Amino acid sequence: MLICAVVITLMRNLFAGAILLSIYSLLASTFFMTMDAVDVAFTEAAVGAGISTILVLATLLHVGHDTKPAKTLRVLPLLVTVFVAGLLIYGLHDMPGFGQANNPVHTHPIAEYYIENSESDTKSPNMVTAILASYRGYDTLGEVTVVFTAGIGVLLLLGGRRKNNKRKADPKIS
Amino acid sequence: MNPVILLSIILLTPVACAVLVLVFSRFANIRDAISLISAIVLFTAVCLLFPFAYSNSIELKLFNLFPEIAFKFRVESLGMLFATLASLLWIINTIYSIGYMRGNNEKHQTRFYLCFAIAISSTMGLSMSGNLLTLFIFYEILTLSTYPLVTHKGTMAAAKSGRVYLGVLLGSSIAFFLFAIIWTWSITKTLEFTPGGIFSKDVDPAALSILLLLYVFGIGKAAIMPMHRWLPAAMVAPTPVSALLHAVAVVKAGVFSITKIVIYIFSPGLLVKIPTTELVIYIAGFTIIIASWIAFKQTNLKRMLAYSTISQLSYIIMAAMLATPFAIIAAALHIVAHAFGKITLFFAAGSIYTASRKTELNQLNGIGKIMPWTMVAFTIGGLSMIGLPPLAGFISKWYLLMGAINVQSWFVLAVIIISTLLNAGYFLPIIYSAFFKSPPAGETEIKEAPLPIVIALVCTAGLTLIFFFFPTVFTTLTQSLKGIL
Amino acid sequence: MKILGLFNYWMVILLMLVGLYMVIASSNLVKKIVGLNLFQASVFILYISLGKILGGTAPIFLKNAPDTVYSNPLPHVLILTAIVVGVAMTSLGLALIIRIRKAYGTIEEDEILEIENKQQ
Amino acid sequence: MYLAVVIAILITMLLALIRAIKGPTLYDRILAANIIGTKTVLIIATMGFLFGRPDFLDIALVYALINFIGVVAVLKYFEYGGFHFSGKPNAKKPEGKD
Amino acid sequence: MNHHIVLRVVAKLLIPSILLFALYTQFHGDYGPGGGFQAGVIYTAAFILHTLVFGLENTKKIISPTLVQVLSAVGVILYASVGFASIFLGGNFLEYGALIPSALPHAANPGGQHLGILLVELGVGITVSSVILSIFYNFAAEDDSDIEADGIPNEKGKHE
Amino acid sequence: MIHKLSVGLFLGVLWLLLSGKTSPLLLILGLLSALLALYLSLRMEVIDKEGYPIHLTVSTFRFIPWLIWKIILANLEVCYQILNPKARINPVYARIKCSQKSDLGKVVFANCITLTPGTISMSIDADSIAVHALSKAGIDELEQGEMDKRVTKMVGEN
Amino acid sequence: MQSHFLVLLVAIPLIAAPVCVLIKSRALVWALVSVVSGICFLLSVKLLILVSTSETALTYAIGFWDAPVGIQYRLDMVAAIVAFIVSLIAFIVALYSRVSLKDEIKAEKIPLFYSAYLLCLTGLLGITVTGDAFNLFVFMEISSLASYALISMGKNRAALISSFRYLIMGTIGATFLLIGIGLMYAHTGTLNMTDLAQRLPALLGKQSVQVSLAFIVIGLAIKSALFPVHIWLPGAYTHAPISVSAFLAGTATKVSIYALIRFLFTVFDQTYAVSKAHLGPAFIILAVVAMLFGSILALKQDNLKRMLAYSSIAQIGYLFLGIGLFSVSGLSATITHIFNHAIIKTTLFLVLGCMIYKLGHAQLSQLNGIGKRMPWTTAAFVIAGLSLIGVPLTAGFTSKWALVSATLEQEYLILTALIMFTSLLAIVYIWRVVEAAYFKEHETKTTTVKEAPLALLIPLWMLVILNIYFGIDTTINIEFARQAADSLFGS
Amino acid sequence: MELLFTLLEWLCLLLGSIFLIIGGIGIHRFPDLFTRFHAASITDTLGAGFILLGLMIAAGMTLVTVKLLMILIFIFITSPSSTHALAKAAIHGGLKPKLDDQKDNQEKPS
Repeated sequence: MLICAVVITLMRNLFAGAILLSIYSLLASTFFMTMDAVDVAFTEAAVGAGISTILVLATLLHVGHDTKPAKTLRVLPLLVTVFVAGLLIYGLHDMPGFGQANNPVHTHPIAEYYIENSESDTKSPNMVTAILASYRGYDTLGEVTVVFTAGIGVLLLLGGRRKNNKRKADPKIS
Repeated sequence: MNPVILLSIILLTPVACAVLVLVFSRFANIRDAISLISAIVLFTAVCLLFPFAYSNSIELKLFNLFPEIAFKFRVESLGMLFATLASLLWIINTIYSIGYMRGNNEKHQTRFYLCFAIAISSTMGLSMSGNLLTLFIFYEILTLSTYPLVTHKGTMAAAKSGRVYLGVLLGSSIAFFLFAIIWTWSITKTLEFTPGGIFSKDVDPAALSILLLLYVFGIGKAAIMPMHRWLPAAMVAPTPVSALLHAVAVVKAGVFSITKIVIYIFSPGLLVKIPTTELVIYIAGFTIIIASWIAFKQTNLKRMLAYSTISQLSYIIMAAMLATPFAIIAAALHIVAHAFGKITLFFAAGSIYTASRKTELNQLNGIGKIMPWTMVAFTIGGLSMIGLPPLAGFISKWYLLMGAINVQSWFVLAVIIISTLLNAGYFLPIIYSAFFKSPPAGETEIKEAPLPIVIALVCTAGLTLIFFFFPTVFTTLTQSLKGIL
Repeated sequence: MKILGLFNYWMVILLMLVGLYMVIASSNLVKKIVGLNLFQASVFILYISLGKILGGTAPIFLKNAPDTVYSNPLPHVLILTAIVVGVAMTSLGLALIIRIRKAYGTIEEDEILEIENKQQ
Repeated sequence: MYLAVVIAILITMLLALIRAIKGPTLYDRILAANIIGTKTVLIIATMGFLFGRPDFLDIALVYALINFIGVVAVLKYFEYGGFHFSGKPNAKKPEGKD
Repeated sequence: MNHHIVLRVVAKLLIPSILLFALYTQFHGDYGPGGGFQAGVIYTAAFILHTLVFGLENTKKIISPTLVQVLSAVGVILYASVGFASIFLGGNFLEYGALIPSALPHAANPGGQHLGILLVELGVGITVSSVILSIFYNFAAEDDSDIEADGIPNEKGKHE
Repeated sequence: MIHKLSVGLFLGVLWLLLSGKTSPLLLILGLLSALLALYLSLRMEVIDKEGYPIHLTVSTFRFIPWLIWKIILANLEVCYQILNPKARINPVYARIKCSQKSDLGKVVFANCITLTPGTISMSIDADSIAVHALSKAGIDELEQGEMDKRVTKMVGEN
Repeated sequence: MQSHFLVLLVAIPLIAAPVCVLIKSRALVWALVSVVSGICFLLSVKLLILVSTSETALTYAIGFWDAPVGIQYRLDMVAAIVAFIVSLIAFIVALYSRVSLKDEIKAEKIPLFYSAYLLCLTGLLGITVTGDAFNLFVFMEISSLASYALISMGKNRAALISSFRYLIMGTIGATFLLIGIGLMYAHTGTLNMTDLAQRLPALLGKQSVQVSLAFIVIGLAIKSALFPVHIWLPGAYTHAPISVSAFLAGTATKVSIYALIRFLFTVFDQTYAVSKAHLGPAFIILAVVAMLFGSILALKQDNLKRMLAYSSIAQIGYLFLGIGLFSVSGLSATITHIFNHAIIKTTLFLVLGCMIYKLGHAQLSQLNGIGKRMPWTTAAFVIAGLSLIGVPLTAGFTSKWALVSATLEQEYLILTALIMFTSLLAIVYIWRVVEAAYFKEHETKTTTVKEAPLALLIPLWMLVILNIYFGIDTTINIEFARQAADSLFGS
Repeated sequence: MELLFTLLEWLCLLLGSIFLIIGGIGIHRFPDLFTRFHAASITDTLGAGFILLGLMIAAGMTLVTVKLLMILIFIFITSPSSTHALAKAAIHGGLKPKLDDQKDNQEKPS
């Protein structure tokens, strides 16, 4: 997976990048499976491997798929990255151990609450759905709104292009 | 009449005037009449309020600007002095303006009267303000409302001068004055003008030193060097504006603020303990000498008067900084005396301009014969500036000398003497050439200025004289200051 | 299992860095978006790793197994939302790219900058 | 045993991944992606059994589906340079190559 | 893509099943993995497949962009109005327990909860599928007006 | 009409198989879902004999075992090719006649060719299929035409 | 019904947004948006009153699930103030936009535009009232996505690239926030802010908790355009349609700063942030650089929109300065300035909108003499400009006052001097405009530009009057801000 | 009986794994795209087939088996289709299969 990511970075051809992105998503969702996050895996598969790839491809149709030859390693981005890396590694060593049942994430009463009560509260054995739609239904409303916003945005940007494509033809000097 | 109502009338009359001027902008006569009438109303109200000035207890609190700081007014002697002065001179200045503006066919007359009225209203607010913040607010309004007056001519030169004017005044006030006010507030948690000052004994003298400097330089209107640059620049304005700025509203607002801060914020007793007071005195003295010297070298009449003003203002600052009772009274009186004298001089300059379009000193030969009223008034004003009896300038200078001798400040004494000499050096030649040199040929068509101008001129010249003979009106007020001290 | 835990987090970090570097360093706008996707995906992995209990199972209630240990469902929910947000962002970004390409004729950031500077 | 299968699938995926990265042609990459896709289907199905939760097969189904559509989309892209044609392949010159 | 026989036949074979599968995912979110979002995506996948095989114009005939736009709004409105409905029925916002009147306190009304979840997921599904479809329509639209850049040559490179 | 109904029925059964739940709510939803899917499919015009060859069901069952057998054989052969380090790979490209008339038939044939490792169909023309094979043997076998015949028979075109 | 106000504040624009898409008529959509934003404004006023009279924060359990289980809405004084200002600005800009959009957006896209506008509003209000860390992220994304779309609607093609830059930066910021929230969650197992606040103090020694704070701060700093990560802002504000610039300048960055305040003061222990994380000095340094940098660049601009954008960067410096002081008065200064600056900047942008509407541009070099042609518009600019400088009796003065007294309280004299200095720079750049407008002769006599239509002037002057009103009646921007700061420190 | 099924299951899974890996090797061993298709198809057919069969045996007569069967059918339908489409696209894209006699130019961009 990591290799995949690195290669995407180096890949000059955007198209290959897109395919690798889809592979990357598939791997990620496999990983989610192993982490018991089935719903997430489901979504990642549908979104990452499916929708995202198709959208990237559609974009490439419009924009062509070659990048300019990669420049030498850029310093500023590298510095930023190194800084973030430093932060993360600094924080790494006292992260709660992976998968331990006594991690705060699992011992907090809400975790237990969800696990114990969601079935009786909502008649829905899938706790993820119960939380998603009921306990944290408001987040999901937000999520739907985000999707809707994206739709509106794309419509605003690309809708009705054919009729009025000359609008941008004469950019004003700013 | 209820003093609070009177106070409200004082504050509102100029505002009402401004509104009405705007409403009747199309009808020049009505507009001018309104200006004149409101000036008279204002002066009457101020006079009526006079008896209450001593009690120092008349308050008008409007609302809280900040939770702990109110927007409020309070009548006290020094403010009363300033208000009387300003309202009195407004009447005269209005008369003069009518003559001047019509005589020169100036554009934008409505804007002129409007801004004038706003400037006066902020002057009233400034003089009656009950705490430092209120004072600051009116100070800023005054700056902004006089800006259009300075740039009245609308030429590039006017715009440039206006930029200097605004830059120095607004800049210094926001950068230093406001800073000082907030600092004061953060130390004392009050900004009330309190007899005896608001700083407690244990305030760090270093902080106070800086504060004092911030105040002195932050009040750019007082034109202490190097904050003086706006004043000569503002000379592009029409003469009534110069008269108002240089004699009544703006510069006096500056020194008035300083005096008021010295008395009610620092208190003279504390002031002498502050190390930088001495420094300010030196700077003021320096300003007096330098400005007089520059005035001496000027060839343009109005610029000469401007530098003269700068030096005279520093008298007041210096007097205030000496912080003895005599000196404080000297400061207060000099505000008045200089106002009368200088306004006369400017009126005269405007009169000459209106009548003959002359602005340079070397053009004035023999003009005294053509315009006798004007030049007599000019002579009276000039002599008052020098400080000769029986004119107003003498009284204030006298008090100042007394104050300086009291604290045995030889520096101040020396400054006063040198500057008096310099004053004489640049006023007397003018008077001489005006009366005793013969006018150049072919200037026979020049006549005396229009009647309103002459009336105003004579009035102020008369006031300069009267002040010497009947100073009680003002000295009683200043005596009550002594009680506070 | 400390090692596996570390492994997970290390992977998250490395992916994150690769993604971040790609976003900042690449001049091509599409690559930026792809980089953002990688970057976000790494955060998803972080969250999901948090929710895992070793020996636990997916948080779908089993009727006849009262003692089952379930992994924590909450991070899953959060990440579902985050994925959706990510795809919304991607689509909007790509739409922008299409428009940029039409307006400027290129999708290389430095070229666009050049054009802009020329205009000014 | 399931674990062994999973590992076997992983090895296959790894091999395919290498192919995807090496290329050399784009079609090799697509092929590799396709292989990885189907292998993912298998791995998920197997993992369902490994974890004792065989009811995750829906996901596997989705994968198979998405994978197929993805590959079709990619091919469209290459063959026609667009998703919008209805005519013959050569009616419009694909932008992707020349 | 009428000449691409294999794809055409296979697509015809698959599309109805995909649609059904999407709906299955939609309604079985409570029981297993799945739910509105995933269902929406799969649902759209069917349409995308249709587009790929039969062409964009044909797909647009089946479900017009306007309808898609309307549906995307309808989904959000459905979700939000479940929230408002529960306010009007005396609960808090999104308190599904209030949806079905019962003597029990709202929190202990799993029936209402279930109904709420179902409706809400439906809203999600409708929005997601229609939004993604609308995005796809817009992305895939043929756009011959093409590059209007000022003088920048359209660099078409070769792929590897 | 019967065709459509049977597709609808197929969808319904598919639902049941996927769901496995029998609560009334879900059954109703299933019915609705099947109808919706059917309706949309009809609008998409994907339901016809070509798309849903329900009529072939029976013959398919006879065909599949044979196909599977073929696949296994072919697989082993290719495996041998892969694993034998000395094996020379001589790919061949040829056109194979096909006797099916309907597109469906051709598709099935092409897919069967592809499905058996060692041969892949590259494109379909009016009466032939271009095939790429790993070795000559694969082509030879196809040219014998057994698969062609069986497919034709299955789709019921002769 | 009153108990539901809290959620209605967000839910009403949320449900109205899709409705916009369904309506074809432009006038109707506009009416709907105005009414909805008006309702939000009224709600926020009511809520502000409720909060100011109640002892504790208002809470609302969405779905009736109690706090840590479900998502909780929580409105305290700060939130109420921010919600008030956001909805106020949204309302006024909505009123204004009907005419100003005519030239900027194609007619058929207007419903979509308004939909995005409402979504942006929803997001911003959602951020202010939520009491749940993750919910904050979600709503932040709603508002961000909507604003990317809105910005890209600018006429100039540079709007696209600006919007894209914003999208990249914004998403990085949001993802950082997400990482931060994730790390916090890893240590506490909860997302509710109150709950987090109870659990975090014990964990502050952990390095990963510190890292989470760092990520949240960096992420929100990006969103709020603090100095080194401000690069998205000038382009975005310059090229967006004017109502969008006005709306975003007034609200978006402010709300991000609000979120930062939330995290620093409610969720984390503020004493920790000062003593251990050294955030105070860091903020102060960056803020100072931002102030200088923004003001100096603003001086150089000819495009007034860009000038205002740089001025915004400087003002954001002020806001961070207030936070960086980590004192009650510093914080209350920030809140005051959030409030005031929102009003001021929106007014200024709306003025530019009037000019653009009539002239087609807002280039300083071509504005000579505009004061006589468009007296009301220019007068509005003068008043708002004075407010920006900090002249008394305008709203800007109160914030300058608060800020300076906060710096003085801790005796950071240099900071005070810097604030004063940047105010001077503000005088210069505002006065350049005033001078051109009033004191320069217009170049071509033939231009017969007239005053902007009333439909633009009325909303504009509403704001101008508020500018003065809040300079005089300081109940909200000083007293309430003080209360808010007190309660944040008390908690 | 139980044992038999288990054994059968294991056998299937084992065979499947072996085929998978062989296929994986194949895509590296084979020289060009078109030959690689053959290797890929091994993994898709027998590899996937055996594994799914093994799982079906493990699941017994339940709905799970049905689903596995569906997956199997699905793969068997889609996999050749996509391979076919891919091959076609490759040809269209100008790739020539490397036949016996054209060893040295495996790629010819059109």
